[in-house]
Amino acid sequence: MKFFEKLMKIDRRIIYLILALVVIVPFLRPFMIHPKAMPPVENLYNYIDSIPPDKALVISVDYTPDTEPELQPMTIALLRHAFARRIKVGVLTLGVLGLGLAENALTQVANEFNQRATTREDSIIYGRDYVFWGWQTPALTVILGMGERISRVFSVDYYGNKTETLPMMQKIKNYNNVGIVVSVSASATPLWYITYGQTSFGIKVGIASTAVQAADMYPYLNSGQATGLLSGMKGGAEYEELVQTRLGITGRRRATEAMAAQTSAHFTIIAFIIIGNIGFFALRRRKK
Amino acid sequence: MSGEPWIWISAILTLAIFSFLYKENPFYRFGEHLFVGVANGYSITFMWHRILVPALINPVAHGQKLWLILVAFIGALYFTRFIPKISWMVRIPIALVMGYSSGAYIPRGIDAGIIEQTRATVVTRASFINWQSGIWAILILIGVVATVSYFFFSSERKGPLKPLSYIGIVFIMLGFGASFGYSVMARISLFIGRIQFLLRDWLGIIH
Amino acid sequence: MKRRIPLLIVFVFGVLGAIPFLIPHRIIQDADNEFRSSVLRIIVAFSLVLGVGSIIRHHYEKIRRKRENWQYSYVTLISLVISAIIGLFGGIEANGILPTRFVFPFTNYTFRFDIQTLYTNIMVPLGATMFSLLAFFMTSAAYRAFRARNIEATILLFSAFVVMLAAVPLVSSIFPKLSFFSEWILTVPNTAAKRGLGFGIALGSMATSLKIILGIERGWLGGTG
Amino acid sequence: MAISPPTYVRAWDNPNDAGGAIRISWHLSADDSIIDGYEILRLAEGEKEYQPIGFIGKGRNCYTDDETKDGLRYQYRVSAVKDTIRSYSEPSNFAQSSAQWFNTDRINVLIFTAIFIFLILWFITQAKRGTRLFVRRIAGLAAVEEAVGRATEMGKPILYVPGLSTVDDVATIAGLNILGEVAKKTAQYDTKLIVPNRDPIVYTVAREVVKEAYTQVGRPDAFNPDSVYFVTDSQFAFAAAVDGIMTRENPATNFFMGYFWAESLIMAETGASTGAIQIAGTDAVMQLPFFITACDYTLIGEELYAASAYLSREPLLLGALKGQDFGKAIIIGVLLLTTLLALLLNLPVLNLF
Repeated sequence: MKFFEKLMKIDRRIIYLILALVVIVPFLRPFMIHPKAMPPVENLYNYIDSIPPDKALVISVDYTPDTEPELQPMTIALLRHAFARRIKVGVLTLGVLGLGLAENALTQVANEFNQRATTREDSIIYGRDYVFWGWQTPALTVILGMGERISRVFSVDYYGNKTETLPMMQKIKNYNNVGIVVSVSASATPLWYITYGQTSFGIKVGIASTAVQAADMYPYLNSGQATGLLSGMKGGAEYEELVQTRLGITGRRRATEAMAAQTSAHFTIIAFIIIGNIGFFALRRRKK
Repeated sequence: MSGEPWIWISAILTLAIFSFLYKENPFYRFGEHLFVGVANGYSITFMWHRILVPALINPVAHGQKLWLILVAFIGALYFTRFIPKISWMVRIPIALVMGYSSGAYIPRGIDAGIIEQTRATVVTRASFINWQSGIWAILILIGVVATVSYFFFSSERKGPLKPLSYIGIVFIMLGFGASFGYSVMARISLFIGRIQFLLRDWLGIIH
Repeated sequence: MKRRIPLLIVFVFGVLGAIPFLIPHRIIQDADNEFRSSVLRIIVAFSLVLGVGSIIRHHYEKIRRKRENWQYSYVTLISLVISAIIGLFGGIEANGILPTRFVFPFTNYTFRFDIQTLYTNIMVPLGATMFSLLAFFMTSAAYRAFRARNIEATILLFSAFVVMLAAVPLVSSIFPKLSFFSEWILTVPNTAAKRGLGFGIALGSMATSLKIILGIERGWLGGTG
Repeated sequence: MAISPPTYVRAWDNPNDAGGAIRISWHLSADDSIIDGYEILRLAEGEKEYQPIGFIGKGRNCYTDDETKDGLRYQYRVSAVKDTIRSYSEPSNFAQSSAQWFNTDRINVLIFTAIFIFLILWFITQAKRGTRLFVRRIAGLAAVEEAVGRATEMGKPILYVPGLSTVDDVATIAGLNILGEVAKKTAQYDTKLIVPNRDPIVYTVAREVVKEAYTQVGRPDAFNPDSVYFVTDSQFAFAAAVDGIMTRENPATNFFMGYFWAESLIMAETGASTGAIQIAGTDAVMQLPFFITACDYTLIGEELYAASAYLSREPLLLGALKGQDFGKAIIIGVLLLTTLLALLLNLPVLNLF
């Protein structure tokens, strides 16, 4: 009797302590849980995988430092995928706060590849394999303008080079030379790409969003306007898994690591619900 | 470990809030009172530099939109609250805001909240691209009808309304449970964000 | 007069608010934009003074009467005044007349204390941490409330349970069907319930707005009836 | 290499707008699949040369020029573009833009609005004539009296949060109405009432509402002006302050009535930990799951609006409630009827909306 009553009335501070521990420990001692990719994630992966050599992947870094834990791993995984498959990459941001995040991701992933590279052919070279166009405003002009001529929207890149002079930009002129635009976003920017870029130019749009935003994005996935959706930490972890298992690309997997914390937290909550109900049913039976 | 004083301040304030989970304490109380003070200071700054200066003071100082002085006068009527005899005049600016927002809501609310939603709920032959999506569309229609009937206030729940409103509450509870479960992941992510700040930016334990 | 004038204003501006939705003509649209972008914002900005006056008086009273925890009221009052001075005179872009940085002599370390720095390093961590308390509160709320007491509570518990389980990669790879079921709950019953609630809310809001414009709903005047 | 031009370019005034826009359409170039897209060129009356005004992707056959001057005549050409090659269409007809005084696209909104306004006004008039209107019992409301009584017995205060939104939000209005009823009870029982606010205008109104309630039950002296106050307009600073109040003042009952965002559970769960009875009501659909789990009673969505009518028993408010019920019945009827028509007869019912 006493035992079951205790099960029903665990002090909230014990609950908080356990939750804090199960979230913190995986960061100190990372362990990997290998997630299975859901269809929306796999669709995006497959579509990017099939981008022909004469087209580019465009990543729009549309988040700010406060959603970095959730979204930066996605940008990194997308870059690893593209570099591994030798797909040209163009990166831009619609918000000025995204600049630093985008540059961090590009430098990190380019370094990862270049440390392994032995020849110039193997290396990832700025201007040949990827370009960081930087930031321009207003967003609408950027999204529509890239349909006509990307080098006119971004006449100089983030580092001040004339965009037209970069080797990659000789082939990548407008949306016709872009396989897909993936908007990594904590806001509604993917929908801007759909409403303006897709309606006017038929560009394919992929969405990588926070878990909270994802609920608003599902209708566009179901209607086929969005090609694939990565949602939250879980979506990022699934993409990282695909990149590692299918391409053999290794490297720090921050979403997967955080997923370990997520997983243990979810299990903890579920366990507490079960414990509460065990106590509840046991007591009810006694009373009868 | 970080050498930047602001990181230390942020970290200490973060811990002050977390300490509330154990119990209310002076540390939390300090953080809470500081938060309220700085938030008000920030709001004052924002209202002045981002609203009053660009929308009122600049145009008027340049001799444009002089009618804005009248608007400022209406806004200033809020202060009549401190003068008992004419304190009723505080209702004038409130009435203006209330009236405009209410009026603006009516047609937009009908459009977005009723007409658009009705269109989305009606099942047509186009809903049956495959049998599954057709059945789901019909189920959504049933769910909507049942949920709406849960909120009939002017009659007792008898006759067909009784089972219908019961189905309604079943749908509502399924939906609420799902929303709850779905937000868990996002909220844990927020906590992970704070932990990463403490362990990485402040203590430098993880990279 | 104390009631009639406000009620007349509510009616007139109510009609003015509704019109631009139906009349696309530029004269109307431009006037409406001006009203939204300057008139409403200016009026709302003035109201903040009332609020700040209230919080200052609340804490002043607390200190004056030495009510419990009165010492903390100093924290609020002092931080309010300091941050307002820094913000008003230091400027949002730290370009005001008040200097907002301090260079330590003999080092090249600069300490900034402009309003954006205060925002990023005081308000953001405090706000983000308050927000993240939800992770804990969701756990304790779920533990306490998700018990199969009756059928409604059981349904709530069941669907929350399914969606939470499906969010765990380990589980969804062992039981792929569970993920589809979770997605089904989110897209079918969840959509139906939200939409059904939405109809009632839209109608209720419309009715209340109408009652306000017509002067039937007078609660906002302060006082009832 | 030559590419064939788009053909049959037409231009006309963009309907239902404030003027300043012309729509242009064309038939696709025969080489649509290989081109970059279409460039749209414009010749304004009195000018000599066509100016490029826009560009749109291949496979698309219309464009809106939204930078025209009303009353001026324009002519358009469209060219198919591939790299530097351009292939121009014949010029279009002349067109000029103008502003419309009524948006015909929104006539359905006007009709729906008229029907609902009529319904509500009709029942309000009925109520004025003295027709008795029935309102069923709402579970959470019965608890209000009990909750106030409990606080009195325990000698503890009552906390009332009228939401975090502004005064023009319907949920806030309902929250303030219920506050009036609660305040009448606290005045009668001489129970301490605490009303923290996040919006300065809501604060002003809430203060008047409470003061009026105390006057109405004949206890104006018992009204403490410091019981209703503004805290901050920052969402989480407000939540932090309310959490502080709940743990320090230890209210016996917490009311959360109005519109809420993510702070809902931060407040409600802290309240639950202090052992207070909690009654919530909101039309914020996203927050309802949290109130339902953490509070003892929750008014769901429309129940919040109905509550103020129910508590005040004001016939005009009850009349409007009846009108709303009819509105809901009409919506259900329209949904079922149009679905039947669409499925059985395959009528294009979606054009109605």
